[in-house]
Amino acid sequence: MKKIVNDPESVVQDMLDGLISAHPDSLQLLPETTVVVRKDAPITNKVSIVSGGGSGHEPAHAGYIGDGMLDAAVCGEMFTSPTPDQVFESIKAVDGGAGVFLVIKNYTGDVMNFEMAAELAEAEGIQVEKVIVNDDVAVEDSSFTTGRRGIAGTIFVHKIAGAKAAAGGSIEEVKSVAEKVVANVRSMGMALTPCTVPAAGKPSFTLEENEMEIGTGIHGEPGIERKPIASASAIAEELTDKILEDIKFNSGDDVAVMINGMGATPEMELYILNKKVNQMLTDRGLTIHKTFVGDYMTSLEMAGCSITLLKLDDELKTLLDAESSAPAFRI
Amino acid sequence: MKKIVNDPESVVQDMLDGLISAHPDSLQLLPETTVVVRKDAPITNKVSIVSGGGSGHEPAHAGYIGDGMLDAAVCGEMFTSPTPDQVFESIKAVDGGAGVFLVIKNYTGDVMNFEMAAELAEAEGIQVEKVIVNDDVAVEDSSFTTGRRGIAGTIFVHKIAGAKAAAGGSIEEVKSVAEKVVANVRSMGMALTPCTVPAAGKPSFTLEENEMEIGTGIHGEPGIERKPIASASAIAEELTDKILEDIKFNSGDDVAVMINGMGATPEMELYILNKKVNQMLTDRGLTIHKTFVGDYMTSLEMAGCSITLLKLDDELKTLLDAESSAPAFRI
Amino acid sequence: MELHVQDVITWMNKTNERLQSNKEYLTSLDQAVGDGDHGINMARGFNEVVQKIDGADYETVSDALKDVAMTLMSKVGGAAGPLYGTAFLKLSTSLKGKDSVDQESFKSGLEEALAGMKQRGKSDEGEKTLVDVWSPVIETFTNSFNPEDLVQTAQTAMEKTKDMKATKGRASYLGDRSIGHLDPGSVSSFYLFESLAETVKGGE
Amino acid sequence: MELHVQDVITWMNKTNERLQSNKEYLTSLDQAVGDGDHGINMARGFNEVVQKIDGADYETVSDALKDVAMTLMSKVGGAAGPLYGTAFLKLSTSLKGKDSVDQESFKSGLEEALAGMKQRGKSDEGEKTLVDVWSPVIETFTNSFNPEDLVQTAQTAMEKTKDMKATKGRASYLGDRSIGHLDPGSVSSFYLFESLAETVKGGE
Ligand SMILES: Nc1ncnc2c1ncn2[C@@H]1O[C@H](COP(=O)(O)OP(=O)(O)O)[C@@H](O)[C@H]1O
Ligand SMILES: Nc1ncnc2c1ncn2[C@@H]1O[C@H](COP(=O)(O)OP(=O)(O)O)[C@@H](O)[C@H]1O
Ligand SMILES: [Mg+2]
Ligand SMILES: [Mg+2]
Ligand SMILES: [Mg+2]
Ligand SMILES: [Mg+2]
Repeated sequence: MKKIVNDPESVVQDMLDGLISAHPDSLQLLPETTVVVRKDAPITNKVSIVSGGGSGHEPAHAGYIGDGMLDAAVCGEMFTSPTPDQVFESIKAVDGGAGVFLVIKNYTGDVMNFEMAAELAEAEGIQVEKVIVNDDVAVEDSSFTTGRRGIAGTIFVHKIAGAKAAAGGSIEEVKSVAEKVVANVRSMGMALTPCTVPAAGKPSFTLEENEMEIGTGIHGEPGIERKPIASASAIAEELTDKILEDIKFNSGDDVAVMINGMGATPEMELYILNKKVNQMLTDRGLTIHKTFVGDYMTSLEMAGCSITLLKLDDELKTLLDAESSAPAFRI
Repeated sequence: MKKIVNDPESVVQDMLDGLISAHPDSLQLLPETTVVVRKDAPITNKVSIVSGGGSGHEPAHAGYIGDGMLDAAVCGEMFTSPTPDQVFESIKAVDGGAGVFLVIKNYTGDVMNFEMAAELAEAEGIQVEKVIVNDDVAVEDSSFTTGRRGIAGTIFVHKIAGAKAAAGGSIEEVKSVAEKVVANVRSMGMALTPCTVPAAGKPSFTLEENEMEIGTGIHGEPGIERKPIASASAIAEELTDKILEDIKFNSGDDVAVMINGMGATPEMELYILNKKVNQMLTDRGLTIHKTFVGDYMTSLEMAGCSITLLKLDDELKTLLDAESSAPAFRI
Repeated sequence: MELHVQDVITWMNKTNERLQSNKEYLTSLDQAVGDGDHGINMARGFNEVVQKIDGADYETVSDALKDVAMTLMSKVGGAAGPLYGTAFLKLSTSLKGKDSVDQESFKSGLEEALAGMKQRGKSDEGEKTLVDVWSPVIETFTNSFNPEDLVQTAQTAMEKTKDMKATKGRASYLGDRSIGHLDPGSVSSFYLFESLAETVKGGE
Repeated sequence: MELHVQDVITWMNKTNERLQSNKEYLTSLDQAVGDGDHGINMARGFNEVVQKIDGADYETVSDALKDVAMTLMSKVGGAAGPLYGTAFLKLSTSLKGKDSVDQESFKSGLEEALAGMKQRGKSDEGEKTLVDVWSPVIETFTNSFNPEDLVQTAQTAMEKTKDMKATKGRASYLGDRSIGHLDPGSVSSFYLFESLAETVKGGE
């Protein structure tokens, strides 16, 4: 394990201390928690947006705190959903009277912990609504399973729900536009190498020197297929095709694209992927409204990528383009 | 070699195509070159800022093109300084009549190629000035050597020279403030793993599983010492101390900090480093004006980091804080 | 069988010991079908439980179990945290007011715990989760209760999860490929019941 | 010795062949003391040179060498590009107008080439660069010139760089640790002169 850490048991706390000291004017850590909250919270009469999950996906989620995006990020232990009391603290800290909206990635632990926190908050008279993001088409979506996972598409939910709230939207309006994003966003990822949780000390899986895995989750959950490393174009094609099988795009549709790095993939490779994705979408007659290339939802030092497509209507376009001061998603 | 590429020989061209298709409204590629230029160039009567160097350091340098920062980035082959004709093309494309300012990192190849381009431009009557960035304290600075290398501190030169030019500064004023940055900026890096140039197919060096190297360059140039991996705090201390030996800070001085990832280092580790750096500087009575944590000057998929400190006066503070629309350095 | 406050403390201590020494084993089970944190999370949580209740003064078994519940809820996280937290909270509520606990009241407490977990996890028997250990284990708390039976039942149930296909939790992403792996949560639940059996036996 | 346009083309072809087959070797030399691109850059550059001049029609040796210079300048990059580019440009300028070239005029051309490289690289003999090959090689172009001498001198000079300490170029960052490694640029220069010797020999 080659890592720049101190005590593997305290990586989350150390990271958060370093984060706050890098952004002392905009971020604060709630005392005795791992909850990062915008410094000027609560904002009276604005719906507040809270997200979070296990740590190890940086800049998700604390990097998305800012005007027009999140009000708080609840940071769990490494790859471990945060506990209800922490989520509850975040809700109390950001509630400005207009209610708190939770963006939850579809993992059993996240859903349970956030729901328990919502129950605690409602018991104290705070209005809470939520959306569950499930954009990962690598996983089958059926009523007999836990359904698709939430991965990089979550960033678009943060952005658009955040913009709606910043524009004065009610909690119902925020919920409704967030659900629209979830209905229209799909992602799929792949890995070239695994990653190592510091306290575990060894990689979550192994891949041969010439192997890649298609469909790997952002916590190193096994994917759907292992095979020899293909070219960037073939990878772009496989991931994009799988997304396009799942959600119908028509010629003329507007789309936002995210080419996300899993942590150790050079930006160069992400742009090489984007070349192909861009060609594929353009060939289908789609209008690419905006493209985001970078590390948005990572898996520690995993090498690999995910591709996300979001189908846009006029409302989503306006909200996606709205200003955001979040360090990891400045618009 | 685990990489998401097509033909290893065409990675730079493929990357640039993907970059332009991600930023079609703000960037353009000069025909038949690897020169990226802002779409609205040339800007009449503004001094234009050009930087560049070998590829493999993304987001350097094309990610720093934008209002208030660079006008063009000349992208060489992998880790290979671009040729004079390419630099010359960039100069011609951005010159708006107020002259062109070149930001050159101190490598023999970069200096020679950019100087030859400057000669070509001057022969055509374009006013060209330059600064040579040499912030890397891992290398001895003496008149018998090629001197210190230019690494992540270069981004501060881009930012501040770019802000001066955007504010209407003359080419002499831009040069003078750029020289002030160079005089006040110092960096030092380290590596946990090497990186592999796609066309070379094998890593530039090897490190044992428990080894790190202090002082490694951004092209995998050997550093000054190999030893067992130390804690994040010890690494932060070693790099920061080396910088502080080289440039004198007094209690009360203002400083900008950059904790730069080499490509494969999770943001989590960079923030853990920042915690310690922040403590050290605060303990010395320094005022941390701004902290930048992220991948700014990378070395493909190398794992490791560099730390940069820039001593600020009022002029530098104002220029550092000025707006920038560059995707990799939005302010 | 009769359970007193001190037994709860012993039970938790024994569970914690098993979790600490099997932390890496649980983590590697979770690496195979999940995200590799189950050992780390359970070890952290039960370490906190022991810190909290060992040496503390409780009036009733229910009070002690409530602290166990709240600690697990706030220190484990992931899927296991709310599930174990809910289980102990329901168990505590069900035993409220009782100074000591016999197998009958313990059994109905476990039934409420199981119902709570199922509701929280939207899960049922046969989905390759800790439910598949809790459910048969409860049936051993009859008048003829004996600790060996409890261990045997828990162990068999835990081992049976190996051949199941996961339809809940992170392992469900694997579909058929989850078959052949033990469910990490069932293994940690086995440690819990094995420790309970040992506690009860020692106390007899 | 007499050099015609066709000899220049043959020379470049032979150099290119050596560079292509030693691309990985040069790269590994540069990985040891630099950034590992010298083989890749030289192979790319001379491949372009051959594309450009092979089969082309030139009036004079100088014209052919000018195209070599411009191609190297715009296709090699790094430190080697401007250095080799400058060398061939100076050589071309010095031989301007001559239909064929004897050892005397070639020698003064090489002297100007070397001076140009030294000026461009702010470097001198003894700094562990290609200058350390060019400088002694030039001395072999006397009236008693013979190709074996040229190869021998170039090879010895190239091998001598191994024991030198680099004070210019990327290898200088290594200081004393540069000792014990061949200078990549000197090895590529050796290939260049070895190819020239072969060309001249074949043409005699
Ligand atoms: N929906 C569910 N119902 C019941 N038990 C579940 C459910 N989901 C997961 N589990 C149990 O939780 C265990 C995983 O716990 P843990 O690794 O701590 O959580 P996570 O999957 O969030 O990392 C599984 O082995 C399984 O026994
Ligand atoms: N200042 C200099 N003067 C003369 N030759 C130099 C100088 N700097 C470097 N060289 C030569 O260039 C070679 C390296 O070329 P190359 O690897 O292509 O460039 P880079 O170092 O930019 O990657 C060295 O081996 C050396 O022979
Ligand atoms: Mg987990
Ligand atoms: Mg180079
Ligand atoms: Mg787990
Ligand atoms: Mg080189």
